[in-house]
This record gives sequence, C-alpha cells and structure tokens, in this order.
Amino acid sequence: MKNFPYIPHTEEDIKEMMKVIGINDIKELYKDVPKLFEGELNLPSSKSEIEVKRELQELSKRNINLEDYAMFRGAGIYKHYIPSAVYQLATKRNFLTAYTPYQAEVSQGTLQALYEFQTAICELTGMEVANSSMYDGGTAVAEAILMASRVNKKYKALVAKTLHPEYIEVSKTYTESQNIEIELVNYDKKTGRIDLDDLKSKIDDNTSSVVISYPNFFGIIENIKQIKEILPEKVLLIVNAYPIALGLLEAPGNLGADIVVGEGQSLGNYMSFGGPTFGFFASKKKYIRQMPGRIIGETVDAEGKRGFVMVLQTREQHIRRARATSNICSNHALMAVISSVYLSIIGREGLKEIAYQNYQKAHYLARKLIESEKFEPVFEGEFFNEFVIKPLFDLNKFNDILFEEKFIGPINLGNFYKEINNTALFCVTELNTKEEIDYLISKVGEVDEINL
Amino acid sequence: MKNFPYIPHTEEDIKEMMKVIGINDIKELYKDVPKLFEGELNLPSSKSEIEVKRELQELSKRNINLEDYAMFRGAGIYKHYIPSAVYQLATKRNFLTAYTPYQAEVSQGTLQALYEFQTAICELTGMEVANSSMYDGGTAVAEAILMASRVNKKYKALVAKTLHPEYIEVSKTYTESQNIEIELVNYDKKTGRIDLDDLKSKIDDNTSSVVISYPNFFGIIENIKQIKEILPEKVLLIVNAYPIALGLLEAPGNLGADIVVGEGQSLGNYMSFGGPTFGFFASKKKYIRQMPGRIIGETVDAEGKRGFVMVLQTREQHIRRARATSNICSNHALMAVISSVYLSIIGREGLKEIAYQNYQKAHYLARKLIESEKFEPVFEGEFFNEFVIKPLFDLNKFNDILFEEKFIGPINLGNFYKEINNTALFCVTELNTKEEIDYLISKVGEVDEINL
Amino acid sequence: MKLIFEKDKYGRTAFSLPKLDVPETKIELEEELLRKEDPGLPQVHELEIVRHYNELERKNHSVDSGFYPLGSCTMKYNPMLNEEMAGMFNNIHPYLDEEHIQGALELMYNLQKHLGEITGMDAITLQPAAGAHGELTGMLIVRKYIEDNGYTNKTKVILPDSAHGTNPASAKMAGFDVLEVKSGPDGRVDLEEFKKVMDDSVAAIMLTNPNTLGLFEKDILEIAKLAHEHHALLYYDGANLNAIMGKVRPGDMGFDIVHLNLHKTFSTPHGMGGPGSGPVGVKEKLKNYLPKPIVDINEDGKYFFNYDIPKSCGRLRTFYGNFGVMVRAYTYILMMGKEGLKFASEMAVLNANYLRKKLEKDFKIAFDDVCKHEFVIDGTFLKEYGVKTLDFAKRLLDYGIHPPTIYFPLIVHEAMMIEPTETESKEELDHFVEVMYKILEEAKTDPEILKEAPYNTPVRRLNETVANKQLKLRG
Amino acid sequence: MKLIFEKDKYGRTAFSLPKLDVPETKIELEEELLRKEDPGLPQVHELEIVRHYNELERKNHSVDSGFYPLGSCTMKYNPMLNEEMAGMFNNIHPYLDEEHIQGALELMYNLQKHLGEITGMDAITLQPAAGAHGELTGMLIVRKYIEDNGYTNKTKVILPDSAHGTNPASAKMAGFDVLEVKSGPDGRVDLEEFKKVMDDSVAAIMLTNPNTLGLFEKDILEIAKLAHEHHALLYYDGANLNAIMGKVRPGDMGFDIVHLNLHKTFSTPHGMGGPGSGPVGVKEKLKNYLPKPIVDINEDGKYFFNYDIPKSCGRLRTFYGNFGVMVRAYTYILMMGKEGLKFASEMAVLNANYLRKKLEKDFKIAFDDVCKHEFVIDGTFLKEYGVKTLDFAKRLLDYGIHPPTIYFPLIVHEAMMIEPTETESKEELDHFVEVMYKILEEAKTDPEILKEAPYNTPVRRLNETVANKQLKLRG
Repeated sequence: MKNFPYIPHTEEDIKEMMKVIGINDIKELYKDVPKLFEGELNLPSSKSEIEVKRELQELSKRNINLEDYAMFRGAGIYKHYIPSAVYQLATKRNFLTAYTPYQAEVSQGTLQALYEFQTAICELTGMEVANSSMYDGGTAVAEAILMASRVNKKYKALVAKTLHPEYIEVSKTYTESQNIEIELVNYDKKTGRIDLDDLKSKIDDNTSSVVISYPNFFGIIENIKQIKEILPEKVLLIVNAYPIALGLLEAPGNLGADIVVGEGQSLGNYMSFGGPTFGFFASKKKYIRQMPGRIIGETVDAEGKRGFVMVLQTREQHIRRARATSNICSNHALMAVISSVYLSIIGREGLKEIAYQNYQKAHYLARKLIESEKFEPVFEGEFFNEFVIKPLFDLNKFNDILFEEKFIGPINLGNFYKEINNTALFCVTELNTKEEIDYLISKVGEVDEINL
Repeated sequence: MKNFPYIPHTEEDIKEMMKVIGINDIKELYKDVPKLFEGELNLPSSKSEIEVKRELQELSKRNINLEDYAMFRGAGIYKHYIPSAVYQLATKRNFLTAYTPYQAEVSQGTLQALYEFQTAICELTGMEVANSSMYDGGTAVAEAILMASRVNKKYKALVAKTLHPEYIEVSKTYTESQNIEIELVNYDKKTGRIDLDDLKSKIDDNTSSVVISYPNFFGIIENIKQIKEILPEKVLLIVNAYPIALGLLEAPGNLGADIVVGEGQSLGNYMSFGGPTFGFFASKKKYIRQMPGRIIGETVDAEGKRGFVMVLQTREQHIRRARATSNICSNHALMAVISSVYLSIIGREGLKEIAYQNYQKAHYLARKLIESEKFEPVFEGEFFNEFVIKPLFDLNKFNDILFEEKFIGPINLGNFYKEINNTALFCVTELNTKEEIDYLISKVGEVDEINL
Repeated sequence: MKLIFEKDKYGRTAFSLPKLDVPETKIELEEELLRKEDPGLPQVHELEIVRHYNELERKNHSVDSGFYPLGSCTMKYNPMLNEEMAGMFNNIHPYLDEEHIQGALELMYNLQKHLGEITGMDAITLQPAAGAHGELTGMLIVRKYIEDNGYTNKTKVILPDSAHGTNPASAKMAGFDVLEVKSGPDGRVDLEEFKKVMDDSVAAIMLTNPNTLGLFEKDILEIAKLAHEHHALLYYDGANLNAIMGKVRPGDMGFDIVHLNLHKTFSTPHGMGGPGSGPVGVKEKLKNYLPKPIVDINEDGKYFFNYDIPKSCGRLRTFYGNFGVMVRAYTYILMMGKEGLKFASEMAVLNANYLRKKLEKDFKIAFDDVCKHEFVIDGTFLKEYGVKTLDFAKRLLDYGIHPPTIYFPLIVHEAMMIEPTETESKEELDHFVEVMYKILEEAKTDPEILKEAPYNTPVRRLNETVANKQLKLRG
Repeated sequence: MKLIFEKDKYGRTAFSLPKLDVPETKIELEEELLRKEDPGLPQVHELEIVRHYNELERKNHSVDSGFYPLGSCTMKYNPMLNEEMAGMFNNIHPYLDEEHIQGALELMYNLQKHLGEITGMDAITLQPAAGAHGELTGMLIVRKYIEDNGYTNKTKVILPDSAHGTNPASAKMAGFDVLEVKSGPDGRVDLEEFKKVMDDSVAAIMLTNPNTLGLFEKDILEIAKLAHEHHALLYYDGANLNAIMGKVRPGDMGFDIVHLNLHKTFSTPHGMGGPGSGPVGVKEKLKNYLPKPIVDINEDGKYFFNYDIPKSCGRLRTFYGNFGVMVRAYTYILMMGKEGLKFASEMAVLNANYLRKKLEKDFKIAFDDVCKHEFVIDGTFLKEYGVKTLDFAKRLLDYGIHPPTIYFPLIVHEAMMIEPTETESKEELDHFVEVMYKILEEAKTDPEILKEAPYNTPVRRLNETVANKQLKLRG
C-alpha cells in the first residue's frame, strides 16, 4: 500500500476499522452510490514534495518578481511596505489553521484579533461600527449598496464613474438580480471629481445611495462634505476609501459618510495577484442590523472576565436562511488580522508619515513629468498618490522600454475608459525612491531620441 | 527624541524612571566609568527596516542562489532535501526565543525536543547515550579526543588522514594546549581506506584513541570492525559518521565504536555557509560522566507526571568551573531540534530510502564518468555518495564551464591534499536528478572539443 | 487580557520609515479634507506586539493544536508545503502584462482543468472568494440561463430543509424565491415531496450530495431526470465533495453547476474564517454564462485572461479570485494525485463510519445508516439528564477537542454533526470516542459539570446575551 | 505527554521522495557493514508531527511569551527582521568560489569592522560559535602570544571569583592554571589582593566589565597597567557588553582581547541554548595569532578569506563561524546604528537601576550601588521565612515570569541575578516589581506556597535527584 504523508491510515488500521464497521471492503461504504464513474481521474499521479516543489518553482519563475522592479502601477492593488513582523505574527499556525470562532471559549485569539481589527477600522474611517471583513473592496461596495436599499427601501444607486471600474461591474452583478438600478454619475472633465450637477440631476425619489471613491480611481480627492450637502436626508452616502490615504485625509465619517468601505490590501497585505485581500465595511451604528458579515462583540464569561463572541448572528444565514442580510459566511478574517497587525506596527504616527510620503513622492513625480514637457496635465483636482497625466507619445511603447529597465510603468487608462486613451495613471508609494523617480524622468527625457 | 522600534522608552518613561533612581541625567549612571571614549562610534546611523532590507537584499544578490544550481559538491556540507515542515516547526518563536532550559518547568518544549533528539542520535549511531549537541562536527571530534584522554588517561590520538582536513586542524588546535598529541595515520593508496599497517605501527602505550570517518573524506566506507579488532582494549575508537549514510551502513555502535560523533547539517539543516550547523556526540553509557555538553534526562514532577530536566550538571562549568569536562555552555540546540523534526518526518523508511538513493545516484555518476574515458578511478574502496576520480583534463577549468551551465562541480582535492592534485571529489545526493547527471556527463563528452 | 489599543503609549513605535527623499510641496487641499485628529491606532513597540499576538495565538484551538471534527467544514490537515509554495507567488500585481505572469496563468489554467476533471464539469471559474460566493455565482448563472432561454416563469429554487443556510441566502440574493422540501424518513430528499413541488416554475434545485447528514442522495439520478425534464438546473454544493473524489462525480450524476470549497476539500487553511475559495464548474451548455474573465490558452501556447464571454453573468469580485488559495490547492492536488484524492475520500468515509459505529451504542445517530464523510447525532436524548448539546459541546473543550458543528442541520434536534476527515488517525478517533463516553457518563452522574463547562479554557463560558445586548463592538 | 517515538506506527510516514531515476547497481560492501536493523526513527504522519511540536512549543517560556530577566544572558527582544534577512542567506555552501559569494564575504567583512569599532579592537575573528568558544579562542591567542614572545614561565590566568564558570573552564582547556582572586567588599576586584598575585607568571587576566554583579570595575585602568607591566594580557568577557556600547570601549580601557556574544548584545535569538556566536577581537599586536581564516579585501575591492596568518592559533571550528547568526547581528547593527546601540545600553542600565531602586526596600541587593545592566539580590534573608531562592524562583513561574539567574554569581549566597535589558517597558518592570513583592508577602505569610511552587506550569516542580539517579537519557 502506498503511504501518503497527509493520511495516517496503515493497512492494519484500515482492517481494524472495517471490522468495527462490519465491512470487508471500502467499496461497501459506497454501495449506495450509483456506478457512474468507474475509471481513474485524468489527473497526474501522486508526487513527492521534491517534485511538487520543483514544478511550482518552475511556474514561479515564469512570473516576474516585483521585488526586483520599481513599481509605478496601482489602480486598486498597491505595493506598499510590509513590515517584517506582519506575516510572521499574523500567520502563526494557530491563527492560520483555525476556522470561524464558533466555539468562542477556544477562539479568543481570533475573536480579540478581529475585535481589534474592527476598532482600527472605526478609527480609520471615523465610523461607529465595522464588521470583521468582506472578500474585497468590490464586494464591499456592492454589499453596501444592497445594505443601503435595505435601510431606506429605495432601489437606485448613483455610482460615480470614477469608482474602480471593476467595482462598478461587481456592483452591477450583485444588484441586477435584486432589481436595484445602478446609474453612473459623470466626472467633471476639468477637475476629475464627481460632476455635482450630473449627480444632482440624477437624484430622485427612488435614490437609495450615492457611491464615491476617496480618492477616486483617478487618484483625485473628492470633497465628501460638498457631496453630502446636496444629498436628500434619506439618501445614504457610501464612501469607498483607500485606507492609506486616511492618514492624511479627513475621516469620511467626519464628513458625512453613512457607510465607509474599501479594499484593505494596502494595509500590510501582499498583492497576491489581487487575492486574497479583504474588504472593510463600516457604518453608523444605527444601521448595524442591516450590515452584512460577521461582527465581533465584547462580553463576559461566567466569572465576569472579559471575552469576545460573534454577535448579531440572527442576521446571518445559518439562522435567518433566505432572509439573511447577505449570504457571506466565510470572510477574509486572516487578511483582516494581517492588517490589524500592520496597523498596530505602524501606529498613528506611522500611518500619517506613510500617507504624507505617498503624497509628496507622487507630487514630486507629477511635477517633474509636467516640467519635462512630454506630458500634459489632465485634471485640476488634487490627488493623493495616483494621478492621471497624458504623454505626448505612445504610452504602451514607453512602458515596454521601462520594463526593460525593471520599471513597471503606469496603467493605460484607455483600458478602462474608452473616452480617455493613451493616458497614464501613475502610482507612487513610500517604496518609490527619489532615485527611481529621477531615473524614470531621465527615461522620459530620452523619449524624443527613441521616437515613440 | 528619536524612537526605536525595539526600545519602548518614551521621554516620559525616562523622566519617571530617573526620578525613582534619583538622577537627573542618564550620564550619572556612568559616573564610575572612566571617560575614555567621548565621541560617537564610527558606525552608520540608525536606518529604517526598508533601508536595511534593501541593503541586505543587495548583499544577498551578490551570492549565487544554490536553489538554482545543480550541486555536485559536498565535502562536509551537503545539499539534501529539507522537507517543508522542518523549519516551519522547529523555528516557531517559542522555541527560537527561549534560552537554555534552566527553569525546566517552563521549558518542557525544549527539554522534550532535545530528549527526543538524543534518542534519535542513539538510534542512528547505535550508541547508548548522546548529548544534546555540539557546535559542529569538527569540535565534536576534538572534544571526543579530549574525552577519550579523560577516560583512559592516555595522551595520543591516532587520526586518520582521511578525516575532514578541517576537523584535523580543529583537533590539533583543541589538543595542543592540553599536551595531547595528534598523529596522522595514512590511507591505503589502493583502497582509500585507512592503512591498517600504518595504524598498527603507530599504536603505543600512550595511545588514547583512534579517529576515523565513516565514510571518510574520500567518501570511502571504512571497515570499523576490522579497525576495532586491531586496537588494544583501552584504546577508544572514535567514529566520525555522516548520518545520512547510517540509513544504509551498519551503526558504528554495532561495529565496536566507543564514541560516535559527526556533523549533523545533513539532517535537515540549511547549508548556511557552514554555520550554524551542529555536532552530535554519542558514546557508551559507561563514559557518560566524561562526556562534554548538556544532557537531558527524564524525571517526574511533584505529582509523578513525566518531565525532563538537564542532568549531570556537576560536569559543567557553572558548578565545576576549571574542572569541568569542557567549557561548552551554549550549544546548537536549535539545530539539534531542526534535525529532530527532520528525522521524525523522514522516519525509518525515509532515511533508508534517502541513503539508498544517494548511494545509487553517486554510483551511477561514477560509472558513467569512468565509461566516458575522460576520468580514471583513484581508489578501489567502496564509497557512499562521494567519490574521488581523476580527470584527464584541467578540473578547475571544467568547473568553470559547469558553472556557466548552473552546475557546481566537484571540489578539487588538491586544495586539501598536496599529494593529490587535479583530482575531483564528487558528491551526489537524492536531489541530483538523472537528467542533471546525464547533462553533466554530456559536458564531459564535450571536453575534447573545448580543449581543457 | 488587554486590547492592543489599551497598551498605547505616546512616543512608542514599532515602525520606521526612510526619511522623505524628495523636496516637499505644500499640500493643496480644502481645509476640511485634511485630517484633524489622527486615527487612534496603537503606539506600541515591536516586542509588545509580538507578545500580544503570541498570547492571542495560544488562546486558539486549531487543526494544528488538536482534533477539530466540525461537521461540513472539512477541517483536514493543512500541509506545510502549501504555505511554502504560496510564498513564491505573493508578489504579483493583478495588472501586469500577461506575458510577465505566464506562470500564474498556467497554474490557474491547470487548476481549472483539474477541478473540472474532479467534478466532471466542462468549464470552471476560479473567481468566487468562498463557498457562499460560489453559490451566488452559480445562481446568477442560473439566472442568465433562464433569461437567455426565455424561461420567464422560472422564479423558484428548490432545496432540502437539510441544506446549508447559505444555499437559501444565495438563491435569494440572486433574486429567486426559495422553496424548502422536507427530508424523508431516511434523511434524504423525499422523492414524492419533491415531485409535488417540481414544476416549470423551478429554475434550479440546490443539493449537496452526500447531504449534510452525511447521507448519499440515492435518488439523485431520478431527481436529475425530473429537473431536466422541467428545464431546471441541478446545482451541487461542493461542501461535501471530500466524500466522493474519484468515486463519483457531480457531473456524472447529472449536476449542471458545482461549487467547490478549496479551503475544505483541497486542504487550504481556514484562516480563522477565511480566505476560502469557491470555484464554480458548469456543463458545456452553461459555459457562456460564467463570470469574466477565465484563463484560456491560445494556439501559441500563451495563457491569457479571456474576457470574451458575451452572455456572462458578470463579475463577482475584483481581479481573478483568491489566487493565493489556488496555489495551495494546486500544490495539494499535485501532492495527492489521482490515487491520493480518491484514497482521501475513502479514508474520510472510513473514519466517519468508524466513529459512527463506535458511538451508536449510546449516542442516538440521526438516520443511522452507512454514512459518507460525516454523520449527525440527535442530542435530544441528553435532555433526560438535564443537559443540552451545547453543554456537551462545551465540555468537549475541556478535553482539548473542538466540538462538532452543533444545532445543524436544523432538521435534527440538538444536532451534533461530526466530520473527522481523513487526516485523523485511528488513535485520535479512539481518543475522541473515549472522551465522548466519559462526558456521557458525566452527564448521567453529575450533569452540573457539563452545564458549567468549560473549565480549562482561556475563558469560561461566554455570555452571548450580554454581548448582543450591550453591542460593544469596538475598543 | 508522549514522545514522538511513542507515536510510532508501522506503515505511517510524513515523507515522500521521487522514485529512484537511475539504473540500480548491487551494493558492493562487506556484509558486516550493511545495516541490519533500521534505526528506530518514528513512523508518523505529518499532522502528528505538527501537533507534537505545536504542543511542545506551547510548553516553553520565551522572550516572545514574556519577561525573561535572566542575568548575564541579555534576553533582549529578537527582532522579526533578523529572521527575514537571515532567510536570504541560507543556501550557501562553504566551498563555493569566492567570486560567487562576494555578498556573504562583504557582510562578514563589514561585521568585523563594526564589531572592531564597538569594542575598540583592531582585528576580529568571527569564527567562534559561542561565548565560551570565544573565550577558548582568546586563551589560545594568549598561548600563542606567550610562545611567540618566549614568556615560557607564564602559566597562570587570573580571574575574579565572580567570573562566569566558563572563564576558568576555558582557561583550563587552553592549558593554563587558574587563579581566582577574591572580590573586595564593594563587589569589585580587590586591587590589593590582585597586586599580591600579579606577577610574571601570569599570562592573562580575564575580566568582565561591568562584572557579573553589574558593577563597573573602577580600577580597570590600574589593573590594565599592572597587567601590561608584567606582559600579561587583559581579556574582556563580552557577556556584559550590553551595558556600555557607545559609552566606553574595552579597547580603550586597556583590554587586549575581547569576545562578544552576538546572541546577547546583538539580539540574535538564543534558540533554546544556541546557536550563539562569539567573535573575538584583538589589539594590533595580537592580530597575527587569530584563528584562520579571516575575511579581507584586496586592492581590487574583492573580498576573500585570508589564510595567511602564519602565527595563527589554529582553527577553532569548521568553516567560518555561525554565518546565519552574523546576518542577524549585522541586521540589528544596521537597524540600531550608532545612536541606537548607545541608547540601547543606556536604557538597559536605566532599566536595571530602576528595578534595583524599586526592589531595594525589601530585597537585599548585594553591593547596592549604581549598577549597569544587571544587579544581584542576596536571597539569604529569605531563610528567615523558611524558603530558598529556588522556591522564590519557582513561584515566579506561576506569574508567567521567567526567574532571574539563580545561585550565580557564587560569591553571593542564594543569588538572584536580574538583567531586564532595554527592550522591556516600564510597565513590564512595574509588573515584575509588583509580583516580586507579592511573592515576598506570600513567603512571609504562607511559605508553603513557595515551597510547592510552581502550580500553573505545564508540569509541577521537577525532581532533579530522580533524574540524576536513574539517568534515563533516551526514549
């Protein structure tokens, strides 16, 4: 009999166990199963660790390793610095191999860590309550739209066209079958912010929520306060925030947001090809019973000692079934804890400093690109660490040149907005050195010679 | 005040603490220290994690990464497969950041792990007792020589010239100041084994021990039994064993060895540029009180429950001071535990299979090299996974060619033995694939054309 | 234990950043958009954080720390190799040019193929982030199928009353009315009941097979036939796939759509509640409704994201799914191979039946019959000793064993749903049996022990009522 | 808890290996040299091993789990970054061509230079594997120096009675006679006593400064002068260097040889008892006696191993030292920088004096004076309550605190040697003080509590007598 490292059964074991069950052959355990599949699965045969490792190493080598590249691309997933302690702490095996804390008494590690996560998210967003994570930023936005409709029983969401295009797609997918309408709101061609007139004109009695990004997909910082001011009372303002920016920008909660969601990857998570990351989800406390997902609360044990449990489970599927606030069950707890460790490490001063450096470095690059006279500004609105800028040459070809120098250039906005082609969305973080930025600019300087 | 991530003191803390002590300035704590050094250390200034990481990455890139190389070099440090679980388990932080188990009640993790290590070493070597590790193979041999002299009060060690040349150097360094003489014993030019006649002729009344390697530095398997048979009763036979080989070769303890030591790196430890690795040290039980290093024993707690403690501490320096068996204090416990995890994972079948594959693959290469007629055999003695072979061309140049192909060729024995120049010591392990071996042979086939 | 926020002290830090190396510019922004008050993140030194999480970690039960027979969750061992392999793929940005990430794409492509083979499905999307997310995806595919085929009257989804709670919730999210059919006296779908409700208004039937009682739906072929006669689709909840790999495939049983849980069947760690991964497989006829993009290969052997799915149900999340989880699952599949996966299922079923047999003497097994990967104890008999399943479960904690899933499935009162998985040894199972009988004995002789349990845990029994009343949700 | 060997079961495995891919040959070897009986290694599956070490790990106190004021061991925080950086240097074989390992060599070269600067020494060897190994290296250098200079009558090494036990043991191993001088009433070397024994037969004086009582040897310059007048060498045991970095350097005080403990002062983890690393620094005049090889740089900027040390004391171990430990220490030095190292020493001394002051009210401090990084409690006063320092220490375990070093130094009866290190916060120190007073109160009111302690540990007090009597040394 072949032995598998992950399966303990010896021939002896199997014999003894079959005897207890009263069978002579494992097949008897499947006698009620129709004989529909008699052959072997068309899969490779079992391999050894060495072979599997070699195979995965081979695959891994067919990807570039971004550790070695200067990165000027963001658009939803960001290369930020991850302190060394983050993964070493958050992925300890007794976190990693535990599941949902159904048995709170032996899950206080998980529960307290997630409770601390909720606390950090409230602090960042300026909201009163937060859940313990969603799958990602996109589904967090979609669920926020659904939640708003549950709150105010209205069924139209006005979504800024400058929400991440994939978030718009996800929102449409989530809402279509629930008869919630998604209407897009234009951006102001001059500032790049939401077009307030367009927004005003689209608000009607059925409007449930307005969704904006902070900063938006162009990197431009929306004025949440101004937007809030034009919304009727019942309309909920949903803000999709880039959490790193919240070290510099006023908390959405202090500017009138009702629900604040976002993609949490930038908070200490690997880029991981876009997943797993996590979504965060916060709101005013009065909406808590309409909030999707798991929520941790403080309590006491039989001896009065502090402890934590999952609360408001009556909103969830295993009790409420079809009437649950959402079907989300497994969430992205591990990623939430990763970000919680990250936020504890960087602390309040760290977040401020990171945000400040992101801002300054991005503005330095933008300034230099304009000065090069090879780029033209596109929007006047203030940006955080991403900005839109139009090259006077072929962007894709320029990116190919950069790639040879181990630089990942900006995305081409034309991939997302048909009306804006050959336009760059640059991203700069605390990891981009001045040296890198200056080198990039020197490459811009060579553009004429290489004739793009 | 600049804050350091590893130092918690705030300005406030420092003030309060100085107040308790009754000082106004930290300098007062150094008032009894002569003012000999007033300036600043000539060192770089404090850096951030990002900067340090970049600097180390830079250094790391200036080393080749052996993951990417086919390895045919051993000579004391071996590239064996390390199962994925080994380091993940053995370097858990509560192992890593604990020290010597002085307080046994809160060190049962360490103590049981080391007790299991001792058990595994006894099983491998066929000896009755083992300590919980030495620094490396070289110091283990040196300490074994000293121990033998403590046992039989004789002061000459006959050391096979085929002991690893660096071990011989270490042994000389350790023994010289203690007036123990090291005399080298020749190898048989035909077999590569120890020259029994030379050995016999060198044994005298003052001979304390005979030291051989199993297999020896040429990879050749010594006949321990034959050697033991010619030794006078009081002379201790010290065997330096390559533990992987013990999956195939009879345990030295069953062939007459009195002390068995060796380098443990091959048991699941990284090559790590040669350190840290660890030495293992086993002997007959009757010599236990002369054994250097820490030894763990089983006991019971106040309630009769099994537990483990350090034993025979009266041999050690903190009690016995100048009369201790050795000055070794900190050992290489972590590496011992790494190897203990390794041995648990591979288990008895795994060790056998690894040893068998090492043997077979090495013999396949040797055969093919001879068949190529570009190499000549050197010794007739049977080898394990290393062998000596003489190329009919310039070995160093050939190694340069191999290097270009991402192969690390054999060491040149001439670096260690003046009488043997331009001779290769090849090493093959379970990690060398047939494909690699065949490719190497094909390169040998091209030797004529490239004219070395 | 203090919260990390309660360890905050002004002036401490665990962080360092290089000095800003570019010339600074004044921040041009409306005053109201500049942060006034810093977010109240903790200011602590690195050692404090290290100790904090060290202490927290020690308070968790996990697969690594002990037996975890949580029914329907497949808490099998999460191999160390998975983690090491995943570590090689962390640094990939989702918007890199495809030519720079051929390895990642090939891995996804292979995984799609392997999962298709294991389930007997023709096409796979790896996009869904979790099982429930896969269910929603599946239901939205149903929706597109209906629309595309003009089945305007199809508004209902049928599922058994033993179904996972996420099934009705997901069907509802996709806009369907949910109809629960009662299970029959043998714990399976009652075919007669089913026939009564099966009509042309049914869009889909959601089943898990073996079902949550661990029983194989013996009438599956008949159900499939009926469904397809009415142009309804048969949906397979893959939560219980661990029982049947290499033995029978959902696709062969007549299922049209399948979701999988990589974090259950394919050994990826559960991460305290996620990330999971819930790929969805469909039959050829539904291929065009899959979410965008899927990974494809062109004639030059280059892998690419195929967005050309004109009837697609849309996009369920950003990017391409939980890639990190996929790497782990792929590693596992390579390690196990076809023989290993089949053997895993067989041993999972052997373990469950062994436990069932060992326990059936004094524990009432609901629908006691040859089970697959799990079975359910009906705990109502405990009432005679004045204790509940909850008390029994809490007492298990004192013995270092994670309790089974309790109070589910809903059709069994005081249920305890036990899924040992194949990675547990006979010795571990015997120990569990021993503890079960010991606790039963305690229930009989001194039930107060159970009611006050647990005792040996980091905290004693926690008060959920207080928690839900005070709703203290942040520190 | 069972040994892993006691979980052995025939047929289990946690291992897999590719099939042998070369044609097999018959093994040609004398029959007696072929293994007859397999080594009795455990046969277990991977999960069993994972749980085994998970359980073992939870039974360890560590720096990560709590306060660890083990005097003379400098149990400071071991930064996470150290581990990550070391991970980049695991895969280096010691016999690669130097041109292929320039990064590793440069790191060693830089570390040699930095350690030289910190200690005020002119040349450094990184070869020794631990502190005691460094001591032996130092003593062998002394030996070579003597021989080379024809000081044939120099046979003795002087050290204070407060010295670490390894000092006499190392001197002895190097063939010297050891002469202990009594400490004076102030806990320092008694200069008059010293003068009495100081003559031309003395080869070296081994000191640690601050000494093991945490006190600075105020007469150090005088001692150095006397030593050098007699052509004796002054040896510095670096165990206590953490008190004085950037404040005063051994080299400036007149020391000729220094060993360092990278695992103490430079934050590398102690690994349950090792690996450490014990570099040795010497003054110019002793450079030629260093072990071989050291790392050097040639005029082309290439780093190389310099074996050209004709008067070398030899080789102390294989290869080049504990390189993995060096990477960690180097990382730490870069992180801390010159300001940070100095600040670390200052805060280590601040912490020690703060504790000393807080405890001196009711605990008798041996030689109560401004201390450096540590101080010693004289526990004889506990006798009046019928308890010993050992009992007191065991009771500390119940509060989650690792006891100080006990019964050392030997010159203080019932000693408790407390070294908090700079990485502990004021809050942690205050908590320790509180616990110390609580236990003292227990000693006064109910000494039996201490005598039976500990209670809350994985095992109760362990019987050392039984252990040494039965000498059961393997499973």
